[in-house]
Amino acid sequence: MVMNDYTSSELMIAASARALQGERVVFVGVGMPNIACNLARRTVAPDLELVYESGVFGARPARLPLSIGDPTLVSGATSVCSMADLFMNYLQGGRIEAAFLGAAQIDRFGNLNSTVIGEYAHPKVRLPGSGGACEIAIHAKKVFLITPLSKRTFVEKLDFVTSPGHLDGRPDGRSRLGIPGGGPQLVVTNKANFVFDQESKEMVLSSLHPGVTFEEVQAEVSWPLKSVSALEETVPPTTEELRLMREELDPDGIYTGRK
Amino acid sequence: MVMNDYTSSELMIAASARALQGERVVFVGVGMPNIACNLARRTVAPDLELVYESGVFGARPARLPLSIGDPTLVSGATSVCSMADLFMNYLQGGRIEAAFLGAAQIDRFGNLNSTVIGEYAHPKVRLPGSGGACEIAIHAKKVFLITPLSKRTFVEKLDFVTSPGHLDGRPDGRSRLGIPGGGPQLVVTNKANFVFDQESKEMVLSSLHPGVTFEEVQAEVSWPLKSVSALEETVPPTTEELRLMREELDPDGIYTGRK
Amino acid sequence: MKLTSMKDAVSRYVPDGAVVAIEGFTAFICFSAAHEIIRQKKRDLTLCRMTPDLIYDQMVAAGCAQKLVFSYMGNPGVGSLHCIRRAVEKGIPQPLEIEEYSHFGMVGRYLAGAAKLPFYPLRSYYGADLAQANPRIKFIQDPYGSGQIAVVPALNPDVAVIHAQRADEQGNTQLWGLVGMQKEAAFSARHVIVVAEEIVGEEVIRSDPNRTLIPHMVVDAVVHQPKGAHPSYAQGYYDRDNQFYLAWDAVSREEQQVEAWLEEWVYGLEDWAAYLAKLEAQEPGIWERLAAGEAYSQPVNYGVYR
Amino acid sequence: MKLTSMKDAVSRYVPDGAVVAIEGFTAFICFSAAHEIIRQKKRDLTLCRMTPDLIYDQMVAAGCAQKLVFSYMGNPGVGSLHCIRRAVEKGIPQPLEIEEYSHFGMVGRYLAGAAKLPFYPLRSYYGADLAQANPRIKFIQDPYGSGQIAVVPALNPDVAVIHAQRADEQGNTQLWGLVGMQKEAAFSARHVIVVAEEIVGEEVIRSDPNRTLIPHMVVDAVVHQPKGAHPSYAQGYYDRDNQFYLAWDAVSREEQQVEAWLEEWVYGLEDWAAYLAKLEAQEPGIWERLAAGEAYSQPVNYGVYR
Repeated sequence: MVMNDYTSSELMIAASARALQGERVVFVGVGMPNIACNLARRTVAPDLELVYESGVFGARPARLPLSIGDPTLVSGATSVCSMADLFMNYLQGGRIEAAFLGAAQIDRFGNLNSTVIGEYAHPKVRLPGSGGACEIAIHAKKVFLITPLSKRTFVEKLDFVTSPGHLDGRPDGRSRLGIPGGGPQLVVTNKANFVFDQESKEMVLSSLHPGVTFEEVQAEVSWPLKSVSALEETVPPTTEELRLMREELDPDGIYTGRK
Repeated sequence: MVMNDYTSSELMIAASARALQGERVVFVGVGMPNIACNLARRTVAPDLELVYESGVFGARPARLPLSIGDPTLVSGATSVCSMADLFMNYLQGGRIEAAFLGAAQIDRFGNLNSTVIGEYAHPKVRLPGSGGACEIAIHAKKVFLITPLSKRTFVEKLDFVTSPGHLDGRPDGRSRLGIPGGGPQLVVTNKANFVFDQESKEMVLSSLHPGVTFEEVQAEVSWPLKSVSALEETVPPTTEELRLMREELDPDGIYTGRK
Repeated sequence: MKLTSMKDAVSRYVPDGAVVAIEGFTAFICFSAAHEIIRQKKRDLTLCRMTPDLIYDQMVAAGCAQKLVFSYMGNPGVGSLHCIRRAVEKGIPQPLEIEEYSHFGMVGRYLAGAAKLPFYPLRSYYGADLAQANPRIKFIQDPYGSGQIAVVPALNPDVAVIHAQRADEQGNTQLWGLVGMQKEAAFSARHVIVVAEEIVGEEVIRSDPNRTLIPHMVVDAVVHQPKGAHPSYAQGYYDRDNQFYLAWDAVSREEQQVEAWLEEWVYGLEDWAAYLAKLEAQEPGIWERLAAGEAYSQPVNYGVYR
Repeated sequence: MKLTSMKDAVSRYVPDGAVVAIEGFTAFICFSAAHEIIRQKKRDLTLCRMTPDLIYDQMVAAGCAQKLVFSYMGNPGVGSLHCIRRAVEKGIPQPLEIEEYSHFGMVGRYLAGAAKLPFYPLRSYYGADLAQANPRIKFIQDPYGSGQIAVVPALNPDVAVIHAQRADEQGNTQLWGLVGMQKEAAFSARHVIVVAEEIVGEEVIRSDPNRTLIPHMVVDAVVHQPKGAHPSYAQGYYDRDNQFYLAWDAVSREEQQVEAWLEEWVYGLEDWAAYLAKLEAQEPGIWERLAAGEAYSQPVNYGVYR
C-alpha cells in the first residue's frame, strides 16, 4: 500500500493525536477521538491515560470500542468508578487536561450546539443534547473539536448553546462566569485546522490540508474567516502514524474511512 | 447460677432489647447497645439489621466488637460502604428506624450534650463531641438513650446542645426546624426507665427497677420528676434473656458487669 | 419472599402514571423489564434515564410514556433515537413532554434523591442555554463567596429497576463494571425491582461486602432473569449486541416497522423466556457471538476475626 | 518513580505549617507516617481527621500541631484522648486551636473538597449548638422551597496520607473493609502519600478495576510499609491491637510518661522497621495475637472482550 496516500480521516486523526503532545489525562469518546488518543499514547504522549464518561480510567481495550459503554473498556482498566465519582472527582475535580468534543453547530468562538436545530420548544431536528458535553466544555483544561467542515456546522449563530466555548469572545468571559477550564484550543476538520486567537478568542485558520485552498475553506464557514499570520500546510500523517492506525488501531478501517 | 440474680447492666440491656420489638434497621454503637441489639435479634426483632456508622450494614460479628471499627464487623457483613454513603443514603436517606445514643448530660426534653462541660471556648472538661450523634438524633425515626442515672447527667440545663432531642418541648418544635426523625422515645438507666410525654415532650418516669423507689430516682434527677399514670415495675430479664447474654452475647461479662 | 416473576413485579410496582427509572449507564439496561411494561400496556409513565437508549425508544413507541427526563438522547455509537424524535418532533404516536439535563445534572439529581437532599450543587450550565430551557435548573450564591453555583432538584422515582450480575433472595445486590448510578437510583426510589443474572447464596454476598452496592433494605422485588439486559449487556456475562443497535436504527425509522417489531418481539410473546427462545431460533450462534470470555478478579482477604 | 521511603515522602510532602489529613475511619490509621512526622519534628501543622484517635493524640503531645479539625475526639471503645485534652483544657504542651464538626460535616467537607465544590449541603445542626460554636457551618435557603439547609465548606488538605492494603508502583490503590473517606480525602488533597501493606503488580490492580478507589493520577508518593498502621489495622492483614489502645489510656494520662514513651518508641528509633523490631522483641507472639485469619472474597468475572 502506498503510504503517502491517506484518507482525510487519517489526516484528522493524526493532527488530533499530535495536539495531545505530552498530555497525561484525556477525556475521550468513541470514533476518531478514541483512535487519536490511542495513536497519541503510541507516539507523542506515552503517559496518556484515557478517561471515559461511563466511569473508566486507564482503559486497555482489547478491541476497538464501539461505544463509550463497551465492556472492553472495563476489562483490564486501572479503575472503574460510578458516574458520580467520574463527574465530581475527575471532571469537576479539575483532573482532566484535554477533551474532545463534536457538535452539530459551532460558532466563531467555539460555542457548541448539540441539542436542537430550530426552536427548543418546537425543534426542526431534535439532537441528542448535552450528555456530559456541557460539563466537559466547562471543566477540561483544553478542548479539541473534531468535525467535518461544512457551512451547516460552522454557523454565524447557534440555535442553542449546549456547551460554552469562548462565549462572546471577551478574553475574561469564561473566568467572569466562574468557568475553570480553558475552553476550545483547536478545531480539526477534513479540510483545515483552526486555532483560537489569544485576544479576540475568534476561531482562525491555522493550517490548510494539502491541496486545499483558503477559498474552499471560506466557502464552508459562515463568517469572514481570518488566518494566523504564518498560515501553514497541515503536515500529513507520517508513515509510522499510518502504520499504527492501519495495522493496530483500526485494522478494519471503520473510523479511518478505509472501509 | 441463680437466674433471678442479675446485674443492673443485664436489666438495662434486656429493657433496651425489648424496645426494639419488630424493628428492622437499628443504628448501633459498641457496648450495651450492641449487646441489646444482638439480644433483640435473637428475641423480639428477628429481622433486625445492625448498622454501624463506620459503614457496615448487616454485620455478623464472630466476636464481641470492641469498637465500631472492629474488623470483625466487616468480615461476613452484608454490605460495607463509605462514610459518605452511610451518612447520605442510610442515615439522611431516612433508612434508620432506631438508634441508641448516650451522653454526659441530658435535659428533661432529651436534648443531649457530649461536647463540653463548662464553656465551649474554655471547657472544664472537653468531651469527645458529636461524632455522628447530632445527625443520628436528627434522622433516626426513634432514639433510645442508655445511661446510668445521676444528677450530674440528668441536668436542668445543658452546657452545650450536641444532639437535639425535643428541644424546648413544643410538640411541633422538631418539625418546625425541618428535623425528620421522631426524637428520643425511651431512656434506660440503672434505676428506672423513662418515656417522653406525648403533649409536653417531657421525660417522665415509666417504670422503676425492682426495689427502687421514686425518691431514689428523683434524687438523681435535677428537675421535679413526673410519672406516667400507670407507673410499673420494670420487668426483670427473663431466664432466656440472661442465658443468651451470659452464654452467647457477652460470655466474659465485659458489658454485662459480671466481670 | 422477594423473589418473584417479572410479570408480577411489574404489575405490582409499575402503576400507570408512575415515575420510572430503569437506569444503567450504557450497560445493565434492563430490556426484559421494559418489554414486560410494554406488554402490560402501562400508560402515562414518566421515564427517567441519563441515556434513554433503545429501551425508552421502544417504550415511547409503544405509547407507555407521557414524559421523558434525560440527559443524552442518542443511539450510542450509532445515531438517533428515531421513535423518541418522532414523538418530540411530530407528536407520534403521542406528544412527549421532555425535561432535560446534562449527565452531571442527572447524576446530581440521583445523588440528592438517594440522600434526601432537596437539591444538589454542581459547577455547570455557565454560559449555556439549558438552564433557560429547563427552569428546574437554578443558580444560588455560594455562602463562602465563590459566586454563583448551579443546583438541580432531587429525583425520587416511584420505582427504579436495577439490572445486576448477582443478588441473593433478600435483594442484596452486587455489581461490577460500569456501575453508573445504579446504587443512587436504588436509594432514591420509593420501590426497587432488582433484576439479576444470577441468584446466589447469602454466603457469596457476605464473602465480599464491599461489592454489595444495594442492601436488601431498599429492595422490594427480586427477579431472576438471565440475559435480561439483551441487547445491552452484563459485564462478564455477555457482550453488548451491537448488531441489534445497528438494526434498530433501520427498524425505528418507520413507525409501521416499529409496530410490527413490537408485535413480533413483545406483544406476541409470553415473556422473556419466549424472547430468548426466538432470538436463539433466529440466530443459533448468538450467545457464542456475545460470549464474555473469562477474566476473574484476584480474590482479597477479609480475614476471620474471632 | 513514586515508590519511596517514609522518611523521604514525609520530608518532601509534609512541610511545617501544612494542612495534613491522615484519614482512615477507625481503620487504616497510618501510625507509621505519624511517627515519621514526629521524628522529623514537623511544626505548626493543622491536623484533620474525623476521629483524631491515638495518632493525633501522639502528634499533639509531640508538639507538631497548632490546630485540630475533627468530629469525634475520643479513644474509641476506651475513653478520652488525654494529650489532646491537656492541650485544649490546659494548653499543654502548647495551646491547640480546634475547628469542630460532626462526622457528617467532615464527610461533606471531604466530598466537597474532592469534587471542587465550594460547599456541601447536609440536613444537620438543626437545634444544636455546633453551628454557633463554629461559624464556618452556615445555613442557606433551599431554592426549591423546603426551607433552611446547613452547608459546610470544602476541605482541601495540603497533603493526605492514605493507608491501604495494596497499591502498584504508580500509586493505583485498592482498599476493602472500612473504606471511610479514604477516596475523597485523596482526591481532595494537593498531594497524596499512599502507604501500602503490599506493592502488587499492575495486573493485580487491573484484574479488579472496581476495587481501585484511588488512581495513580492523584498520588505523589507510594511507601511500602507492612504493618504500617499498628496499633490500628488493615482488614485481612492484621487485627486492631486493642491492648495498645487500653495501654495508651494509662500512658497518656501523664505528660512525663508520654514524653518517655515518645522518646522510647519514636525519637529513639530510626524508622518503622525499628519500631516493629522493638514491638516483636517486647512481645514475640504479637503477630499471632493479631493474626487476621483467612476469608477470601469469591472472584467475579470481568470477561475478555475481543
